[in-house]
Amino acid sequence: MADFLAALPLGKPLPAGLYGAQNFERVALCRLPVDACALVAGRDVAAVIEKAKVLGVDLCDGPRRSGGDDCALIGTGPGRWLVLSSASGLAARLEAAFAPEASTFEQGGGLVVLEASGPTLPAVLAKLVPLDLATFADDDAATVTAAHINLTLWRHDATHWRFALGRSYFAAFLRAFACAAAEYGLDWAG
Amino acid sequence: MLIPCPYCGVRDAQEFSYRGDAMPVRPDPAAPDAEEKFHDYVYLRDNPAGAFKEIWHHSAGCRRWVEVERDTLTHEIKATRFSAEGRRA
Amino acid sequence: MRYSLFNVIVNGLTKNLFAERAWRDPDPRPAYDVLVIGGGGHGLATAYYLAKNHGIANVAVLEKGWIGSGNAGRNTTIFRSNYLLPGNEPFYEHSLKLWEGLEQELNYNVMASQRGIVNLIHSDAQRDAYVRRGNAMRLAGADSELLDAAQVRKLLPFLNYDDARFPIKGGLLQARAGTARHDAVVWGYARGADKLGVDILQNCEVTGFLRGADGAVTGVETVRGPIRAKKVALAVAGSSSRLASKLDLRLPIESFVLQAFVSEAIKPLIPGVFTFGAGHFYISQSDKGGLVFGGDLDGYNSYAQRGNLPVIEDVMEGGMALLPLLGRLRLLRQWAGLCDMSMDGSPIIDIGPLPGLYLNAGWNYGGFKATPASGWCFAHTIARDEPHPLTAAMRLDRFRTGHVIDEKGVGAQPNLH
Amino acid sequence: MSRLDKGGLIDRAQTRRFTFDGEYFEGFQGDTLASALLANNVKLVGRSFKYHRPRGIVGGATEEPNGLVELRSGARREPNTRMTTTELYDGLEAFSQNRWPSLDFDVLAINGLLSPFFGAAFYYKTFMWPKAAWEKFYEPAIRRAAGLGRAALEADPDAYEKSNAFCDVLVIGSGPAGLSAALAAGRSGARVILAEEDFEFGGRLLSERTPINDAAPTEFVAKTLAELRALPNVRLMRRTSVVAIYDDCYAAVERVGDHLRTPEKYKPRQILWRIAAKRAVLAAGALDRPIVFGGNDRPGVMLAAPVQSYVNRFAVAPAQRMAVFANNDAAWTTAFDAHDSGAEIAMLIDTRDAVAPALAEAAQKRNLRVILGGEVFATKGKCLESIEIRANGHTERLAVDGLAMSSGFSPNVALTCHHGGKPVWDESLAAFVPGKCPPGLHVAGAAAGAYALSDCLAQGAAKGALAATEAGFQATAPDTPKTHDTPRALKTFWHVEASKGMAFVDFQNDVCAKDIVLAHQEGFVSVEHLKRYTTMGMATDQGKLSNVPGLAIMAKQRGKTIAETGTTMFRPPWSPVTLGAFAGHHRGKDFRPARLTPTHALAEELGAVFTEAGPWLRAAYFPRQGETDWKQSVDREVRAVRENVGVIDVSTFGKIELQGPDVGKFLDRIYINTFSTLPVGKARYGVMLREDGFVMDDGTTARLSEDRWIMTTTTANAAKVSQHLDFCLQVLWPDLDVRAVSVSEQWGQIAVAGPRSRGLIAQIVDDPAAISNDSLPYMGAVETSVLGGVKARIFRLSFSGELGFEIAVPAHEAEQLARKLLETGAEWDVTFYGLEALAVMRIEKGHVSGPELNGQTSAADLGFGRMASTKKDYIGAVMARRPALTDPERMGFVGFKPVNPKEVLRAGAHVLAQGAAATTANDLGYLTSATVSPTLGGAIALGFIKGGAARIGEIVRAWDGVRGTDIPVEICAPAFYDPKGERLHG
Repeated sequence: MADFLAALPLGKPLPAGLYGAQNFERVALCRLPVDACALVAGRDVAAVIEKAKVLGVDLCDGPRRSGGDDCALIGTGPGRWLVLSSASGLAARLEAAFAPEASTFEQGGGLVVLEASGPTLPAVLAKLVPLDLATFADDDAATVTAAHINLTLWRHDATHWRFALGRSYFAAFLRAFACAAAEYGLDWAG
Repeated sequence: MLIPCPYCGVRDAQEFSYRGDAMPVRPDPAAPDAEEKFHDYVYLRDNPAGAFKEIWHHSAGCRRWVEVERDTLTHEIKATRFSAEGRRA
Repeated sequence: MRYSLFNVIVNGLTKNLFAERAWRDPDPRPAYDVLVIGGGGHGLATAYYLAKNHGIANVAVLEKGWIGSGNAGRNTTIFRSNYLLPGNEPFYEHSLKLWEGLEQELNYNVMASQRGIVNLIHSDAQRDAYVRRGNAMRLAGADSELLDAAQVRKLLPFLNYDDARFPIKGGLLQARAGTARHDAVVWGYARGADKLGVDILQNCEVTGFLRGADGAVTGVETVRGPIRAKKVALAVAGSSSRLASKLDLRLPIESFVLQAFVSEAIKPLIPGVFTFGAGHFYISQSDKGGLVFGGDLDGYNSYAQRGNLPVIEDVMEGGMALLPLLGRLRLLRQWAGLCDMSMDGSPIIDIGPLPGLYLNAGWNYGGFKATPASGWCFAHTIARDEPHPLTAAMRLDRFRTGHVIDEKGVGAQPNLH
Repeated sequence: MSRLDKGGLIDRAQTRRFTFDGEYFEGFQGDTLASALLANNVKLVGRSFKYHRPRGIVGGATEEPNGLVELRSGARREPNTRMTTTELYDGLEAFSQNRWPSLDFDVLAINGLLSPFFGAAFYYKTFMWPKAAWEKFYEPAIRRAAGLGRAALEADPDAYEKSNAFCDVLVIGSGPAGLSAALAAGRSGARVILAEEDFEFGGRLLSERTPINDAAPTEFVAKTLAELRALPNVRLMRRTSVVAIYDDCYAAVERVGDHLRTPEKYKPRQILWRIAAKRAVLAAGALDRPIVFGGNDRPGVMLAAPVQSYVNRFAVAPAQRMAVFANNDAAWTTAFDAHDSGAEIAMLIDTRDAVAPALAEAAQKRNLRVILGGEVFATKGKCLESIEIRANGHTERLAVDGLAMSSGFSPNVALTCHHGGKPVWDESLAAFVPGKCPPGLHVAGAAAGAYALSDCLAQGAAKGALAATEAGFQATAPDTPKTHDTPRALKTFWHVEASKGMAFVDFQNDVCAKDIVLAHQEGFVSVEHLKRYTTMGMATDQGKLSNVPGLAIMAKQRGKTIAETGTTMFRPPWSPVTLGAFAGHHRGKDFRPARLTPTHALAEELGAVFTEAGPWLRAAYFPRQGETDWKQSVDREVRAVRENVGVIDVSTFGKIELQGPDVGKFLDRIYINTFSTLPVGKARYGVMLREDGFVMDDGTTARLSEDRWIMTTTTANAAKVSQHLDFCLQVLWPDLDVRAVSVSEQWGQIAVAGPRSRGLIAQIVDDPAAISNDSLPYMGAVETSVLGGVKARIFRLSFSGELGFEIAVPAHEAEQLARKLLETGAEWDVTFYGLEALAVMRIEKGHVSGPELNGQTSAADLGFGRMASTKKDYIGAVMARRPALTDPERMGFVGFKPVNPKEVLRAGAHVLAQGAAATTANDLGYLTSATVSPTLGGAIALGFIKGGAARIGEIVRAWDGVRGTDIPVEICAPAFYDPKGERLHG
């Protein structure tokens, strides 16, 4: 079989380690421990944006990340955001801040958030994501299909990209990512 | 084929699911000729070779139903907007 | 000139036997008994059987371009009768029986070759569904056979058995299914119809219809002038809506593009036809050696007669998943046909919906295999003004009554059939 | 050796060893397999398709119809590989193909002698008698004789990748026009991709000698490339063929590892590039064409432009003594270059009566013998030994072993046709030039019919600047470098009509001039008919050489111009592409991503056997030691649930959470039954229809609080239902305030079922009172916590028919929950069970599932008729009232059991009346699901029968012709086990 992952079982995520070429310019990938919720506005999106100001967030109703690490709101659709937070109690905070204009849906148990970096990352992402990522500014986000897997990605900063995807696809995504990164090498922190 | 999604920007048509003709409007189920109207609504389609309004679901993106004005001969897309029946003229 | 080995040899020696045209190139007459619009396989077969079975030879076939330029020339040449529902299966089985004698019927070698088709099975539920189908086929007098994984492996040893995402657990075989030379089918019916007196009018695009006072269809306008007829029959699958719109009719049909592909010629590899049950891929090998394969529709309305990359990738991914030796073979050519996708995935053969009009449409992606029976039954419908028993379920009003023939059970969503 | 002593772009310091048909040869780095074989005096390289005529190399690139080999061996064998595009590498193995027993002596060459009988399409006229002989005899023989090379019989061991690229300007081809275009666009700052099919940039500049800025053209190439390489916005891609133009997408294939013996480790063999370019410039050049004359296919007869290329680029004289036969000036340049390189040019035959004086002088200066108004009408030799020339009424035989022919150039317009545009005939060029192009595509240089070098440079620069400007950049065309042009005059000439021997139009498919005449006589005069009838243009060279001469001969037959005769369409791909490239990594186990349930790792530990359920991998059953058959394990699991307690991961169900004030109203319109009246803390089973009145899906929906609901869907329909809800909310009823989100990934759901299930759950629930029969009755739903603070939703539901609970916890906690159940349950003898046991139990209970929800059944068919509300509108309500859907004779959902309890029923059997013949007319129904019930101790089945439940008690037959069984069965109610549902309420 052609792909070097073929020998690995489908049924578990890749263990941490180095994969592919042992290049200096390899890509690094790690998993971020964050809580997540979906926030969905009712019919009055403006009211939701207004309420976000109370949290100190200039909320954008578009495919962008608003806010910071303690509460990052990433637009996934009109009046819809994926909200990530490194602090606990996210759902309650959102509920308190946005109800009833927007509803909160817990997603922290079902999402995996990954962060990738490295000098060859653009070439690796080009194999996975059919978007012109060179035109992305910091915080620009997209919900898109990569290697038949649906995910939301955004440019965290000049060198880091993040992905949020469903848990059930985690192992499959790692395989696809490792394949794409193989020629440069992958340092997977687990 | 690229479809300019009003929310996500230009995306490959592959990310969308197709429904077809955008023009049929769900009839009043209480109308006396409801069955005939529903027959037309469910089964009859404009199927022009040329300018066409159709709806697509951006199922792998923002999950919005999008109305697309597209030419079925050239695949050229003239305009897109979020779909909603009530708004149609 | 009758075709035979003897005559081929005589021709080789004297070099002038086949100097005659395979079919005439007449000018249109002002009126015919029947006009068949569409010089594809269905239209030509209809004309042939009108003359042959019903003695109606005052017939013209009107073709916009060259005969066989539509889907008859853009398909993957498979014939089979492995359908599920009673509205379909007996019809396709009749078609298969006609294929079995077509060379002799037409005195034309259409290279119908009963190489068999295997629908691969990848799960227990799929096996149950295929057994239901196989039994439906047998009830209609067709042949079907359930293969277990070992039997499939023996028949198709080169498939991916060891590294498959969706393992092969068996297959449903129809041994009498096969492939034919699609262009030869068109030419064979054209030659046959022509010999019986049918006029084949190429480059004769229909631009409009002549209507009687009661709205009845009484003829057509063409680029070669008006032509009157007692009966006008539409057999233009792929363009049915376009033509119907000239009569202000809306049909339960949308037009989609279906792509197909052929590889460079290689020595014999694939014995028959087989289909992937866990992806969109089917394949056979032509007599010339090219692998002929295809997959899913391009999923949106189109008249462009060309496809796009996502479906190609999907087909090739399916191909490589199933047949990983394909990797080093090369795609030589791709093409795309326009499919009349109907709302239940099954065809329409009917009288009407206007007086004087007869409709043969909605063949989805399965029209080629239906060619002989479609002509047979449509000719019957036109000649006798009543549906043929085999197409009694294929009427236009079935959507109104709910008697849909929905093999896949996906409802009124044509691109999913 | 035919290698010239000096010159060429080969690296003579790097020898490359290779074999052809087992014989050992040497070439140099920079050679193609074709140039290396020619350098080694190998003339005979292949056999033709039909007549198995000996053939030699004709062309220089993708147009090559003869020089096809099986490259490499074993699993990497690549049939039909063009020698002319194969880079030489050390250890290359090539084998000639379509010959037996050897290339030199091929038995099927006898077909050539039979050619009078084997004319175009003879097979349509014969092989019809006896009827059975076609499949038994004729066709197998034809198939064995047909085909070219042999496919590898093992899985392709190399990897392929796909990648995306974005640019403002894509330039296709790197000859003079392409380089100029890339420079013009690149200097403007536009993102530029320059794609070159060859392994060297430069196009024809590598093969010609016309100076640019008074220096060798290769210097211009080097200088331009240096500048392009220095521009960060320009990406140079060699070995990259742009093969197709789709909507908004150029497809290109980069051959990353084909010039190596095997691809580098971790690198793919090839990459499919999807290039999104705002604008593109097609600068793909033009190809030389043959003249149709008797014996024009003998090894040694080549196209003139490739000969020039072999001489100049590869330093190879393709023959010891050559003649040139042409109708145009360009071929004279070939003769001059060959002569100047030291090859012997014996004669220059031009069909024209006069040529430009400068050309004649140049020939005279070189002392070349020139025949004007002449034609070659015959050739001799297995490999070319002599040609026969006719001029001014005289004939002459000339001993040569090489002949360069040319009837002029065909611009490479194929890509311009990929959106349906038809090329346009240009009589002055005797060629098709681009017609309507795909949007955003400009054509420059020889591909547009501008053959002169200065025109190519100028047009490339102009089109490159135009493309960049249109893409939003300020671009100006760079100054055109100084050059001068060789003459390009031409006088149309296609076919030496009074020829001796077969005159080939399509070399590979052996289509001769006489075949076109025959096609015309028989009425196959449309270009497409001609092509299909004779197979002209259908070979692996895709008609690059044959189409125009073939059309010209047909046009003459018809007494029409070529413009009136028309052209065939060029469909993708431009040149043949490996299938592997289109698949990339998505093959084998990675064909589609596998979805894993939250407890997958635990199930693996427990030794589960997994099965593919759509994209999911699910535990089918958990064999224990000593169990030899899957049914033993499944029966044990069923018994455990029925008698004790079992645990299964049901996370794959679709879960959609709905919030907002209008959810109840919304659900009333989605489901056939009413939901708005559902109290908080309760769940209800619902059935939803498609708008056409047939069942779409079923599942339970629970009301967690006043305006928060959770809907479950079947695993298979999760995405479909979610999309349906989006449609209803966004398109049909945007006035409803409902916020719906898929939470399928969020909630790991573990079902615990069996008489002792409550006792087990009580061990893990933080507040055991929450699950008492009072606080959580059947169809109750409660939000609580488990495992000491893990948020949980517990539903009192059961698919198995036993007392049962479904515990939903955040998916990342589900494994912990399952482990705790296993651990705590040890003393309860808890059993993990799989999909198979679940399926058995649902059949015992008569619950409908995938096989019954097959899209062909109505709610009434499934026994849900009375559930449907008549007081409200819902999706599908109106169409479900159609006559066919309310016909009492419709097939309805029932159970079946064999009259003889020892018989086994299988799904897929049809139902026939006793004594009825097995015909479609007698078909009464079919079995959808069947099992041997460990609980009931015999076979049971579910299915449909005409008339439905009214026939309960009747004896009919389960007829399974496919499996060869015919079993009397009794029609019964579908609920075989605990029909009153008493166990649920325990």
